[in-house]
Amino acid sequence: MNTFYALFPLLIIVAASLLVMILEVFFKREDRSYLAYLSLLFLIASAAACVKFWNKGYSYFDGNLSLSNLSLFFCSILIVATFLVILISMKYLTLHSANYGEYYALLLFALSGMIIMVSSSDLIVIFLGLEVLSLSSYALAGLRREDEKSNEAAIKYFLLGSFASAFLVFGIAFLYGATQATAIPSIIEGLKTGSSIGTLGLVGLGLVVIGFGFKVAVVPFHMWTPDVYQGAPTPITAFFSVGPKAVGFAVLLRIFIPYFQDALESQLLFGLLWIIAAITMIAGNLIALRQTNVKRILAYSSIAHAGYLMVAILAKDILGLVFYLTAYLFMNIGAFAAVIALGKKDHEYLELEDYRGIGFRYPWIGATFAVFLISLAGFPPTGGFLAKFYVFSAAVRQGLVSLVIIGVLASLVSVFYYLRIIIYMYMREPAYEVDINYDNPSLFLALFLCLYGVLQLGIFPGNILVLIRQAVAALPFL
Amino acid sequence: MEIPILSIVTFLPLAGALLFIFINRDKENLLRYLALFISIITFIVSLYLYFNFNAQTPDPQFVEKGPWIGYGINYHVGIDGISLYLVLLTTFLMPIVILSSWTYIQNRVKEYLIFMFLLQTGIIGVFVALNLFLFYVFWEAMLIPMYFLIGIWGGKRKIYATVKFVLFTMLGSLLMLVAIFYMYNLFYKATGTYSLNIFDYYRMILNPNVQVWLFLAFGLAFAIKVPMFPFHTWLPDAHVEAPTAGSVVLAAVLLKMGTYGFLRFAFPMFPDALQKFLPVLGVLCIIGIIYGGLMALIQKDVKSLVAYSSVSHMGLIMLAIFALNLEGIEGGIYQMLNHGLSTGALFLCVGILYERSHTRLIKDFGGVSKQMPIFSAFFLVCMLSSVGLPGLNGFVGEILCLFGVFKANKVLAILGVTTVILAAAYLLWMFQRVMQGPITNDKVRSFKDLNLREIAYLTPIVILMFWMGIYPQTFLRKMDVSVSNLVNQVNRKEAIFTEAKKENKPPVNMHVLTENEKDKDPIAKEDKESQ
Amino acid sequence: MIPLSYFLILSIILFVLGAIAFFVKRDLITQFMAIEIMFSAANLAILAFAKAATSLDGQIIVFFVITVAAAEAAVGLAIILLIFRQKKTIKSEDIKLMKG
Amino acid sequence: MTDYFWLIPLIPALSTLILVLFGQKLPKKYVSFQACFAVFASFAISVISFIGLLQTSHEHLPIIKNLFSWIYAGNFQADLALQLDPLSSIMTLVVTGVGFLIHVYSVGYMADDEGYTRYFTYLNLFTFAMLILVMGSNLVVMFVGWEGVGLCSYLLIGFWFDKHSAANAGKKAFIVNRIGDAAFLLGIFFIFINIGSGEFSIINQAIGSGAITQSLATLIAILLFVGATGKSAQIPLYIWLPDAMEGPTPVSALIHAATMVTAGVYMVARMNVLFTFSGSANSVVAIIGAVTAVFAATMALTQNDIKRVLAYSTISQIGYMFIGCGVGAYAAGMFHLYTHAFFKSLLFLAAGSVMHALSGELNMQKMGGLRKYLPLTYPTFLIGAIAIAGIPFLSGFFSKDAILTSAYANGQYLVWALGIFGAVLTAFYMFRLIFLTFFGNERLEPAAKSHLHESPPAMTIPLVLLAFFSIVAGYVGLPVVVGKNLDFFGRFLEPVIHKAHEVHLSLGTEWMLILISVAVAVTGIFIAWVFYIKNPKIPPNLVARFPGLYKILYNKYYVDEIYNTLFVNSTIKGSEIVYDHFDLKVIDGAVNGSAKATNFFGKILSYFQTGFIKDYALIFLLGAILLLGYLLF
Amino acid sequence: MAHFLFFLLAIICIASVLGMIISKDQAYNALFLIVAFVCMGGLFALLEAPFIAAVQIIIYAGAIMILFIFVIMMINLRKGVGPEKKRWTVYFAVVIAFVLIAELVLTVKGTLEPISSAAVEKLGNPTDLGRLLFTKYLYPFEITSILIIAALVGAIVLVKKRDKE
Repeated sequence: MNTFYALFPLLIIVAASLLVMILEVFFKREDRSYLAYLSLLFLIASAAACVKFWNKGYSYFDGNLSLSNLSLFFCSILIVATFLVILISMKYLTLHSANYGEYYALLLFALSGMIIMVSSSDLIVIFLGLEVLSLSSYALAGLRREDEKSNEAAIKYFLLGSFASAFLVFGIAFLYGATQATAIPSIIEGLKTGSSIGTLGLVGLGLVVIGFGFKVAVVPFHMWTPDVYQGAPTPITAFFSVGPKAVGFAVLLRIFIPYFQDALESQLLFGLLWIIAAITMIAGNLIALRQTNVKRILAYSSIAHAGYLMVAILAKDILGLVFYLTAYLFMNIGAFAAVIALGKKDHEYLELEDYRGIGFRYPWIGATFAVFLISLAGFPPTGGFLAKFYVFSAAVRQGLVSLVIIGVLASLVSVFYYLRIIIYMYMREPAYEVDINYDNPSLFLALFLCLYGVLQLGIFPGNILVLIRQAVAALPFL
Repeated sequence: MEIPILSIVTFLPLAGALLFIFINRDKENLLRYLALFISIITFIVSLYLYFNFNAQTPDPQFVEKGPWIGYGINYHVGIDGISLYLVLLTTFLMPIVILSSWTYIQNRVKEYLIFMFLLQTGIIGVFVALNLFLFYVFWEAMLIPMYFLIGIWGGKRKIYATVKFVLFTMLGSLLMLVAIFYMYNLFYKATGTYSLNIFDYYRMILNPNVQVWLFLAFGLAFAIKVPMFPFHTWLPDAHVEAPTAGSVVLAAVLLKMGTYGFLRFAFPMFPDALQKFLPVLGVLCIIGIIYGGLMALIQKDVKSLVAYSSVSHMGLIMLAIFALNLEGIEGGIYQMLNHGLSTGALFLCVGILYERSHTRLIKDFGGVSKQMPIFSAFFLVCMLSSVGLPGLNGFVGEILCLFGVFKANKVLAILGVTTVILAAAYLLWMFQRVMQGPITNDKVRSFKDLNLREIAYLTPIVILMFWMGIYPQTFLRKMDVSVSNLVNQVNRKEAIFTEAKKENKPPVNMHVLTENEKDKDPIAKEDKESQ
Repeated sequence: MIPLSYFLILSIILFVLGAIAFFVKRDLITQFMAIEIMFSAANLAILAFAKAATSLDGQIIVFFVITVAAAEAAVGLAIILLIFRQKKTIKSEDIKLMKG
Repeated sequence: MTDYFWLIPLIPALSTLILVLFGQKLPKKYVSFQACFAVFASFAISVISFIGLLQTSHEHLPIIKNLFSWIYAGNFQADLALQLDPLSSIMTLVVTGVGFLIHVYSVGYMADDEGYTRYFTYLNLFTFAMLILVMGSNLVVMFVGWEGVGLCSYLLIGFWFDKHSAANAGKKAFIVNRIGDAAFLLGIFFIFINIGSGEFSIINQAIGSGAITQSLATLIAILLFVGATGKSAQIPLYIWLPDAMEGPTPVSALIHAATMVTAGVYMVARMNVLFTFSGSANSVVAIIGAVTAVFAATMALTQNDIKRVLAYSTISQIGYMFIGCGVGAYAAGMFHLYTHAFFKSLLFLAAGSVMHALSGELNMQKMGGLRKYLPLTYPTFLIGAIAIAGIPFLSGFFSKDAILTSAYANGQYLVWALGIFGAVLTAFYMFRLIFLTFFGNERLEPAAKSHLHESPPAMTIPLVLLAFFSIVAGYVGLPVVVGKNLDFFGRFLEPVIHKAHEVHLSLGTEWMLILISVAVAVTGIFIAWVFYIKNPKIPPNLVARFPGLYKILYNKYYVDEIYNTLFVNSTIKGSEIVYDHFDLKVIDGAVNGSAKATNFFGKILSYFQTGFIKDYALIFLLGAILLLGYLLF
Repeated sequence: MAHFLFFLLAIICIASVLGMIISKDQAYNALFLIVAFVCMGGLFALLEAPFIAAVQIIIYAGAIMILFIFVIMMINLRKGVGPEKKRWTVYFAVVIAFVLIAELVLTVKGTLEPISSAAVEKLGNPTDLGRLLFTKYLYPFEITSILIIAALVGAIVLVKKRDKE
């Protein structure tokens, strides 16, 4: 197949973002939702392109672009995530006077960055993709320009993100020095066969962990998360909580799962990730207990979930990791969608107090939100439960019993704050009126899709699992 | 292909709940009647199980097995003599519970009924599941509706109570989940295939040290659910705050999930560890019996009194099943049903009082019998059933339980027999203070006696109490084979261990019988023959 | 010949100094500058390694990193400008609306 | 003729059922008719069965009717089976006979009560339970009746439940009984474990063939006897019976005098093989019985409440029955049970009649001189008193004498002496009662006096009948001194009561014993006469002289108070302390504490989340340092 | 000679970074930074990467820093903002600096000496570099275009003046 075609999933997205930017000029403000439809259309096209390459296993540019099933699956879920984010943004943007056409463009750029990252195994390409993602993200975080919180989110994200990037680059430098390579397989090979310089490679990997640890928000590199999540426009928060996390773990997966297979020095890094996973699960959940802002709660929850995902890495359980990410995508975007649904012109209801009695006043939103929270908490029969089931069972298989016990206890703590939102929604009498903008069909479509996803993944995940198994079968990663 | 009767029983309520979503919330009476109708239909369907149950075989019946997620996670349900009655108890109580909340629940009727149905599906699912994954799914899923039931329709401290209930229960079940993972993995390592089928797990013979941990994990989950002392403190809170129907279901069925769990999972899977822990467990049960009774004695709130009485009663049930003999376990199961009926009925009675007075404090009552003679009669019967008066159901269970315990350990039985005294003391005293004596509170004078609806839902319970007390054969005979099979299973596995210890074999990490070995092994052999 | 480890140590010192500068400086612009130093320090290390490996790849990497740094500068400065417009300050301590 | 004996308990049961279901809608007259008729029918069948039994040869005994398999689980197997043998036959006769009379009496006594239907329902239920108790062919069925009568006792004591004291007394009775029942249950378990069955016939056989050791037998027997002390109000569990007088008087007569409280005696007699085999258990029974007989009698001395006097008297008399059983003379014990049923229910009913006449007055000090107002009650009451006092030719004399003679014959001289002492006291307090009530000055309240009237025929006819039986009932078991084979009663029971060893006393000794007991009875009466007729100043003087003793006796040795502090209050107080300080603070505190601790850690961790970029960078750097340090070292 | 150059540049570089840390004025900071970047360019050249050195000076010291200075001028704070003076911050900074440097130095200690001798003269040939960029590194090179557009769009979105609606 022609190399050009191989670029299609990516190119379609990039083309879409360029087109959106150009067309923005020609559309009146109130017509800008057409840009969204256009983006959605292109996303579908891109997804279709991904499907086209399924089970083919192409690799181009010396492996810089690999269309393995795993990459394609990641691409697909990222496209789905973006799709959902666009759905939940459409009304939000007009309500919060941020209806810029560039929004969609940036979102699509971010997506393209992620696609670049997941479909490559070269650290340079990954780094570039990461920067495409990051730069778009910084801008997206600050998109509500009149909102000081949004500004602060942007600057915090930007400064700390760049700071972390510097560490990542330094790490890449060390890895390059140790193995003379930037392609992950070669690096791993070098580290495994011992032809590299031991400590250098090790510390290089450590620095890479810092870099990506920041992106996926693991403790102690998580500090930006709550603030940025809180400040950024809510659809963007939804996007942040899913997209960067997914790609971050996609990269960590490419690095560490083969590395852990039987590398000599792996024990040390294994222990490191073990600790990170443990404290991430603990700290994320503990701090979340104290929060009263729903977005912050979800932010800390996403930190905690990073911990669970880290367990999947340690368990060398790609299936579980991918499934977890898929389920997490639906439940988290769903939860944010519900938060967005409870908003009106220039105002969002974000404090727990606002949620009093919501469950009965807006039964559909309340019920779906409750389902997402229950799924996040890991109750069956939702996707969240099955995801945890896979990850933790795989971890036990790898003998990580104590880590799993920490994990389940931490998730016990998490139950408290997830249910707390439900308490406010259903079990407290409202203190004041909460009126919302109900005219938001695309959002409700997103809510429905997420609900469907969560339940489908929880009850009849068979088809998805087949796909994921196919994706995983194409190992090692190219 | 037969009719998937078990699935129908399990999911009919769920279908009802889904149906309810699409009914307008304002049509409250339609909702109520429909709910009643569905629950009665479910009960009738579940009766089919009883009448077609083959008491001659220990194998699970009405088995349905279908692929689900794969890798051992299958849809696999069936019932045997142990679970049969628990399913029936659930379906039996549901119409009653719905009737009992006919006027009690005035707002958010729709949601209430939906959660009730979800709860029912969850509970039945727990009892019929034969796949550990499926079991766990139902086990956890059922928490959610209960959470809402207490949290939305509960009393003043409902939120505290419901959060405590959920977190406490989850603490145990999550650790159990880890144990399930562990076994899942062990099985895979030993056989190369994935399975979560409990019958496969029954065949596993685990290293004793491993067993200890697994048993602790499973045991904790079940002990919290039961609840055994000292894990009982969630119960009074949950009971006091829950709406009547919630308390009824909680006491009648939910607590049984713990005891059922011990019987179905902890016993046959970890017999060796069980033996190790028996002394501790026995002591805990005894403490639970006496402690629960003493605490019940001094409660000021009727519901909390009944809740502590549950602690005491469940202690006896646990003690009985820990006796590990036919009498004890049959008695334990029988007593589970009894406790379900009598405590459930007591909660219904308290609910009736509450609906009239909006208080549950004992001191606010007194002399109610004068105003409500019919109610008094019902209350009396329910109380006596709980006390274990011969002729009523409680006696049969209690005497079998105590006998089983006695057979196993005389000291424990002698201590356990105090339940006979304590139960009488706290319940009669409560009855005296609430129902008898002069009327001190003017509110009581305005109490109306039971209406037809209330009589209608109490009557079946009372009839069943008498039936179970007078002719227990109806119920006992269908559990014989299953229970004796269970006892044998535990003992045989135990024997294998002692053998291994005697021969000084190196401790096997795990031993799963391959097809060839099955012929040599007594358990597998019998399994084959019985098929 | 200068031993390459000299370069490496220099790069490390610069990197750490950049990081420290990020930590101790109190205005957003200088903090951002500190990050740029860190990137450059990394570049220095890469080039040193590239020299050691006698490979051009390292230089290409550095090329990309510089591009990234430039792009970051654009966005970063835009954000700082935005902050200044909104809050009339670029003091790092004034960024404090969200915490806990 | 014995084919339908199993209907005996079922008829009252059926009647109960009908009354429960439809009672509220049926007319009063019908209710009483049905209730009485049911018991009468049972009585008729009892009589027929009794006659049939007389014609049945010993080998065919007991006649067992297995209704259905009841509780079957593993080794625990109990059928719902009834049996007819001489012992149960006598009991059915007593229960249904006396019961019938009391039913009839109640028609008059309870005529104006609003709980009329409920009353008869309970009464029928009681009859049913009692019949189950006596007819059960195994321990478990017996236990059913045992608890069933306890329930009825509870219900009937607390019949006027809106009175605090009544409700309290009912509860107390039930709980105290339950203590005994718990032991009884354990006894049953021991038997099941060691013998494998609860059927009386099998137990007897097994003990005969040496299935259990003697010490085990003692243990079992003692456990069963503890049950009996509860039901039959013996030391230490007698305390409920005096309070039980809160119930309607016919109930006291039927349940707390004639039938239920004697269930313990019946049970011991039923298990006589076991008790005899044990030996030491028998001694315990005898001693407890003797001590109770005297102890209760002393308490009766100072009471002013008619019914309480009678209650203590009942306790005391049951003590005699146990003496009989304890010394191996089960037949004598049963004989006393049988005669006691008549005269004690007579006394109660007569007392009820007095109360009825005085609109519920119970205090003897407020009576006096009632002789002339109650022409029928007085003589019948007197007959009862004479019978219980042990004056020859009335029933009480024969039975009590049989017991004391056996005690003496068995060498239990201490027991015998206590019995004799008790007899003095019995005679004294009974005639104190008579004298205070029917003789002397009228000390009536004016209001009571205006309504003074003799009771209606429904009440007096049973009185007369019972008086008749109180006189003649003893003649079925004449002592040896009168003639060799005149102890029909004892011989009738022979198939059930296996005599272990028979000691024959010389006729002279027998006569001497009889004379002694007659003498003490007369002495007792005489003292009472002196105290309350001849010189009424003596009692107050004595009280003044021995205030401490009087106080102790008057307050019943403070046993209730001691029990209350020792068991009841300390339990409640202790439980409250445990609840407040352990359940809430320690256990629940641990639960809530762990939640709080979790929250606290969350709080600490969230302090790091200052919101300042600088601090975030610091944490980041520290994290990096630690991470690299971990990798390097 | 090379040694001397290296140390000269290194010292200037470090000194200017330190100067940046200590100084208050942002304009000075920017100037310090330019000096540092220029020195770094020199060091790149020492590492036989002339093209990169040029790029470094042109883009970094030139373009990027101009951008910085523009912004500084736009903001034009009257009072500069010095480094954090709280004592614990300083201590922390010093300690962290030393520990981090120690750790990283420990990592690279002795790693490169063995291979450093085999230096090739023609390493930094821009032609080769260009060829490489458009063959082996074509894909990342193209990605940089996306990167730059994205950055562009982002920057514009954030600062473009818009008509309020």
